[in-house]
Amino acid sequence: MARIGVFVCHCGENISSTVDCAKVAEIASNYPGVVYSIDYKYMCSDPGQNLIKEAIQKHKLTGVVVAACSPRMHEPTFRKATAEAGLNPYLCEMANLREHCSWVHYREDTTTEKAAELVRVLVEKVKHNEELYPIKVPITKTALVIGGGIGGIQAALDIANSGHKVIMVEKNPSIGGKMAQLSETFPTLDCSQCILTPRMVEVAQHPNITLYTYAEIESVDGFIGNFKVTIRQKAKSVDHKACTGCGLCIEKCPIKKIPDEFNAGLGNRAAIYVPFPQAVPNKPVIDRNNCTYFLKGKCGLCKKVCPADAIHYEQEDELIKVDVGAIVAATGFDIKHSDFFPEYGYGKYPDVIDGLQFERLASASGPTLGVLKRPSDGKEPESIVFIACAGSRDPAKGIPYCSKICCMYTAKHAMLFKHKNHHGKATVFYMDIRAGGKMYDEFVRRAIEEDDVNYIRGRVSRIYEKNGKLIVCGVDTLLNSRPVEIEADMVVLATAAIANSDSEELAQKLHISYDPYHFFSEAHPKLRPVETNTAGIMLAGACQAPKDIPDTVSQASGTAAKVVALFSQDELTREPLIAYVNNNTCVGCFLCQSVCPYLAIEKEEIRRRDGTLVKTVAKINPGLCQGCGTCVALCRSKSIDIHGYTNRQIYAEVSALFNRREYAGV
Amino acid sequence: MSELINKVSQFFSSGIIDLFIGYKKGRLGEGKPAFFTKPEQLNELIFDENCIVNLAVYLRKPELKKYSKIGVLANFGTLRALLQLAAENQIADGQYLILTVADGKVLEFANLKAIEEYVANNLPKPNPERIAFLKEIESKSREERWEFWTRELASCIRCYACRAACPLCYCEQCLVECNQPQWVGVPPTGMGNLEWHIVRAMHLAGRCIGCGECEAACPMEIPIGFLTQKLNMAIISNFGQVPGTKLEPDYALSTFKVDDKENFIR
Amino acid sequence: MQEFEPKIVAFVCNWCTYAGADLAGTSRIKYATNVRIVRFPCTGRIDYMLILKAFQNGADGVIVSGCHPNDCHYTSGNFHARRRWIVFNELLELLGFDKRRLFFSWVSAAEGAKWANLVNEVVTEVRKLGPFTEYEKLSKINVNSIGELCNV
Amino acid sequence: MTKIGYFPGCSLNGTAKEYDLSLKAIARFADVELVELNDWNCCGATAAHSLNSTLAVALPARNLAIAERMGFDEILVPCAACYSRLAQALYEIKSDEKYRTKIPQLIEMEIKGTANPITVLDFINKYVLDKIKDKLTNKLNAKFACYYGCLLTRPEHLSTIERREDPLVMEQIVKLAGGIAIDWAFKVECCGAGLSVVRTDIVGKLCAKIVDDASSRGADAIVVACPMCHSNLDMRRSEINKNLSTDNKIPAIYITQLLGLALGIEPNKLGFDKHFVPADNFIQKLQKQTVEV
Amino acid sequence: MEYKLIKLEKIQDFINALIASGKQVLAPKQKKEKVFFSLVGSFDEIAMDYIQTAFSAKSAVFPKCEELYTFEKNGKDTILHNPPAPENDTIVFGMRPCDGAAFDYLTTFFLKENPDYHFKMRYDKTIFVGLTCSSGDEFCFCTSVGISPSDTRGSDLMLTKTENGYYMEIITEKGKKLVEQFSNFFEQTEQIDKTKYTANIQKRFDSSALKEKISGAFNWERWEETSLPCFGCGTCAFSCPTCTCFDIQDEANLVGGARYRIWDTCALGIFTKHASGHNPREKQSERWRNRILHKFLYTDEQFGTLSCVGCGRCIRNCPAELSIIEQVNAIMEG
Repeated sequence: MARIGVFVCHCGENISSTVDCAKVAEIASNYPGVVYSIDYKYMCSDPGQNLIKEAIQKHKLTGVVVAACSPRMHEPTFRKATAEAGLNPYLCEMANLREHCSWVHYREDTTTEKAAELVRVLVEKVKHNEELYPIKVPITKTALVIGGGIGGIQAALDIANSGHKVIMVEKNPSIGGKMAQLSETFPTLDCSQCILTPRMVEVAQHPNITLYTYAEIESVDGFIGNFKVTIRQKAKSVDHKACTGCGLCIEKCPIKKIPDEFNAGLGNRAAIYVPFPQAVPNKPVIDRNNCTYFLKGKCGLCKKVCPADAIHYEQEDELIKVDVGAIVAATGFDIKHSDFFPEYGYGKYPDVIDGLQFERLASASGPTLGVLKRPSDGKEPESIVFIACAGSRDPAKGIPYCSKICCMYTAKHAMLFKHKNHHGKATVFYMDIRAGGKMYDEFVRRAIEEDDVNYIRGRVSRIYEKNGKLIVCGVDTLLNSRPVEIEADMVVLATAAIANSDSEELAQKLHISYDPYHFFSEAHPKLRPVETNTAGIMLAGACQAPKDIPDTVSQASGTAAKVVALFSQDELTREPLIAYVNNNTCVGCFLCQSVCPYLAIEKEEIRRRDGTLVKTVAKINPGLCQGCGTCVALCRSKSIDIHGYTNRQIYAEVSALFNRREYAGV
Repeated sequence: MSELINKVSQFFSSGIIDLFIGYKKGRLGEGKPAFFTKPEQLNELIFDENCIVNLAVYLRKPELKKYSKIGVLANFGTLRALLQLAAENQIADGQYLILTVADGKVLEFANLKAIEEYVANNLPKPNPERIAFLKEIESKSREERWEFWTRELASCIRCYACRAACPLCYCEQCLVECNQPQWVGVPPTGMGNLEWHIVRAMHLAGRCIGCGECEAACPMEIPIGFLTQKLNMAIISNFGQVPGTKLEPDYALSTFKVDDKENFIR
Repeated sequence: MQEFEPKIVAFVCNWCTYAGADLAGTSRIKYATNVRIVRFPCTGRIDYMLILKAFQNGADGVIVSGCHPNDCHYTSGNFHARRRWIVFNELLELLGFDKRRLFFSWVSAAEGAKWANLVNEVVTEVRKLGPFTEYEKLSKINVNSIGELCNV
Repeated sequence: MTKIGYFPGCSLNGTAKEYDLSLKAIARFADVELVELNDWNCCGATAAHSLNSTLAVALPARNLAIAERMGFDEILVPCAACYSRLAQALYEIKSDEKYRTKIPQLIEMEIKGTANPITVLDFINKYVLDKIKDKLTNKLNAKFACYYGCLLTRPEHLSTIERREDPLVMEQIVKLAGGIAIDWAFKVECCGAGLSVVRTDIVGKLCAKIVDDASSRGADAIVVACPMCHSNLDMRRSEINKNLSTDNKIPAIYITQLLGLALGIEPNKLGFDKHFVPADNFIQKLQKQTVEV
Repeated sequence: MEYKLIKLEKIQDFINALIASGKQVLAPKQKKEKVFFSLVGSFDEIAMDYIQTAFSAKSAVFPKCEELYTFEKNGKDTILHNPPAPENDTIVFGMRPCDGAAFDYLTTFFLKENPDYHFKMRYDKTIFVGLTCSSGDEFCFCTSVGISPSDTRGSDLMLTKTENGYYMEIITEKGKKLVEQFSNFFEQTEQIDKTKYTANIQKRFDSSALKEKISGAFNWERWEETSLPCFGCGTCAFSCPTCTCFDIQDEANLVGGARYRIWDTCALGIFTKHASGHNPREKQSERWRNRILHKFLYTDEQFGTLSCVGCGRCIRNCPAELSIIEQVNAIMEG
């Protein structure tokens, strides 16, 4: 038989000002199952909580109903007090007499009646409460970092330095990401290779970090603390253990004319190549789509010349299964390339290039060794026009957002051009300059005042070629919108920063959500920017939204802190208010599976001892289920229920309401 | 009919099947369900538009477990039921040998995919009298509709023939047999009957394939088929998901669109 | 005769409407006392049979409310609930159930005022409709009745 | 014989008669009958939409209503200005409740929005090209500068052309007719349009750039698909030449005339005699060249 | 045994008079293709030309949902209320002889050993006016179970339609009292040979030969095969005039409630399901066997009479069209 204690709080006089608490306690004492019912001025105070604890022990209570403020406020407090008295905390429920009753009604009998009825609802519910114990989920203290750009590197190093194992997976033959392709970085103009390469080497040599380059994520299963990840190590056709990195094979390779992705298509590379001199690992990879051995079965020169016999054509893709506790997505971003701007002649006129191509032209390790040369005729340009917001902030083109980094790198590009060609003519067409970072605006002012870059506020309507010159037609809105036509030798478009083309596919593998532009969605834009809605998967860098290097690094360290916090306990304890399945009545129709936003419903086979299959039923993964209950209301045979809000509890609550006398057929 | 009979007896003789579920002569010219285990019984096998009992309802019976391979003579309702059962993980591909007769020719379906295509391009128009009757009910005022349905449902005796005749009501323990909590009142009072028929309609919403067997089986001649038919017409027009036409689960109540239209939420 | 005081049950989701009601409390917005709130983790957890059970137990009006679309703490609970309500609404429409007594709404955690107005609106509308005898009468139909066809 | 609604608009019976002649000629080849909307009215053009927004919708809406009553679900509107007016009216009626109620009262006709205006380029691509593909016997290997002007490619929600900033629709048609479409910089630049009457000096300046760029890149003729563009480039040529050092003789011809020539129809049947800037040396060049091959 | 005659056109006034006198008349009423017993307000609601009603009139004495008593909470204690006894009589008009035999069985079942208070309360207030069968169909087999289309067992009055009126036999005291109350509708007549007006139903099987066969039928190996088409609903049991199984259910809330007796059937799985989940009659074939043996063996052993009256309703109403006749014949063949 239930032995329930009711504790009515005055909350100073927040409740007692409009509700007769003594009367409520007295009415409650007559409810069937209630053995102890009192009212007290401050239930949540220490003496108040002691009252509850003593009552539990003295009257051997099996259920506690505290009629006070909102459970969203003090449910944890009273549940902790109940636990300390030796009663399972989940046998304590709260009736909301303050926010839902005393504060919102006047002092009348109906208010006290309502309070009494709210208490009876919870008394009936508590009779069906079960003892629940927090769920313990083990954690594998290894982190997976997807993406080897500066974001991935920073996160990996922070986690590894805190003593945990890290597995880094990079799609390209070398880590370094977009930052490696930059010449110099704003606002300090220090060379990106110099500040990045040491970090890349640190990653390669760090004892806690296992690095897989030229590898992609094949599949991700499991849940927070227990992810099962399959990595596809694409065949490099080169045994990196044997290879010494001498580069003989690269020299001898007859195929020289493959447009080099690292140099954004401006330089060429061989079929067997190392992306850039400071690559980590600094060992070549064979591009099987362009190597004649793989296309026509002939050549094989690299194998002949290799002193370490490290070339193995028969190498196959390899699937590596790893167990990790947390996943950091740091897959970076891309910039818009396609003929997105027919009016600018991008893709039609070779001298109209994008920001990354300019970086390569300006970079010492670039195809022109740092000398700016026009891709069309190789001449050094005297006049360059830089166009900001080429694609960003343009709803008609489908990219309404601001890519955040172009104002700064456009100013940097103009500066680099002026440093390399003092009497060169640099013009920048802009809408608004967004230089909000530390020392950012000063950087742009320097470009304008010291390097006299001509900033014209207006958009370029079109570019056309006329006797070898590019005529840039724009407008200067600050000189009452006078049309402006500039003859330029080269035009650099600061095209929009967009998500990687395969980001949607990766998001689906990771079961994380992404926004309409395929950037990954954070859990909460302001309060949980580094986590996603899928527990255990975090974001770092531009894969979440366009971002410059300082923001990427600070976000990466934030993400690393979250991972280390997760790994600080051996087990993950979670509120036990999750769903559970009754195997007897579940008929395995699995219509519930697609309802669960957390993919927490799995298939479980029930077999007899001799192995014959009895039936397949639904199974709730305690790690993933967040307790929303949508599957519970959907299940036709009521085979799924949810602790804390079981069918019997809610049914009892609804049945305890009103109870018209005439219903009883009298 | 003879082409069907000797095709089935071939299956028997070559040991492909050891039980064939079909129809034989019943009362008033209707076909009634019949189970054939030996070729010589097959001369009673018939199949015409009066054979309306949905044979998919028998696939869940434990007595069928001892037969290794079962052949089923499927009318259009049975085909759609098989698709919906497959979508709900109840039957596997190739578990049964499925035949139908389309304009005189015997069709054997290699797999469920073949059934999916056959169903896709043979979807029948809803029968006009039922649509007219539904229109007539909907034209009544609210009070009249309430009075019509509470009177009709009150004569329900809770024999659960509608549940037993429906191939998609395969739960081992039906909700009405759950008494902790007692969701649906067991006594056939006006209230209990209404709750039972609301639950049955909601459980078939987005699943019912419209074979009409529940209404045919009801001994009290209550037009319960219209409850599920109305819901599924609404689901098809609102969400475009047609039950019993796809192998992949496409259940209206466990999927959603961000821009689902409604006009009653404040 | 003392005015009819309708009995209203409110099924609300814990993260939005329950918190909205809390906000109405903290902002001391007064509203009618007729409503009794039942807490659910999410609108997805609200079962249509509980709405029937509430009416059967004597409620004259039922409010079902939760997070606005896209606000759901569990990302899609309210979308599934909305779709269920659309189908359930169609069924009640066909049966001629008195849907004027069933109110669906979205109330976020910041809309304390909206919650108070909703409750007041519902109470006035249901007071006009009077007690819900039409539904409650059902539980006596067929009891001790002889003959198969319902003769009431 | 497919039938399609035809809205000539004021210019095709007047200043752009050659456009009407050549359009009907190629329509006959593709056995499409252009049924003129009976009792059609002026589309309102710039005058209406700069003065009164309701009038700007009511005038073209009446034409749409007539087309609906005649049972057409597509209306060929060769003039780009008329097309933009009719398309905008349809767009307003479909999206704005206010117009859906007010307009039927104004024009005293019921309008459901089922009749869709189509441009001449859509018409050629949809109804004509497949029929005449193998009849383009008369290869015109000359250089052409395809000029679209403004209203064919603007505004965004009405234009049916892809890559609106650098369109290639006419270029494909020219290629089919055996011509070479040059790449030039003034495809979608404005020719001054309505200013042709009140500010011919501006038209002169704008068109000068267009005409100069086309001829400097070696084009034999500028191809247009809008009577307004044609009248500015052709009729205002004396004004244009005031802004150029030398007199520019490059003719402006319609896409329909170009196709007519490729089909072997004699030039005067295509209205070439009506041009201000004579196109006969261009035509002789074509004929001489066809004789040789 | 007395005999009366009531003119064809007089029957209408007799029924209307009965109704006017406040008596509840339960008579066959047409709904779509079937005929059901239902309270009628006037004679013209009654369907006269039917072979058999879809459901028997057993609900007159054993309703599908009967209130045993109601209870009410008052503070700590509970008050019980007995249901009000029906004030006026119920006349079951147009009942076939096989139903009459069924009521005879019901009285033995409910009243023989320890009389059922509620059944008795209703039975004493009910007068059964039978109507002999002028025609039967392929599903009637009353003659095979020892009943005839003109059997008067279980009826208070028995009408037989003849060319000049309804020939009525007065069988019981209750019938006699009723006739005296409305004597002006009747005329004196003498006994006639009813068989001339009643149908002859050919025998489907020999019930005595069935007796020995059925006793060993429990382990008969063909139960599964013959019961395969049954998909387990309660239609046959609920429409059977002699099925008497019932379930007790409470409907209550914190204030009070009522205890109901409702129809139940062994055809449904939950009928024998144990709380542990075990079900002694797991398969539908076992439930079907139980129903057949109950009708032809168990009641015979317990009461000495078969509890099947051959009305054929279970065959007519069965959605899967199983036939109890075919089943019995199959058992006879072995």
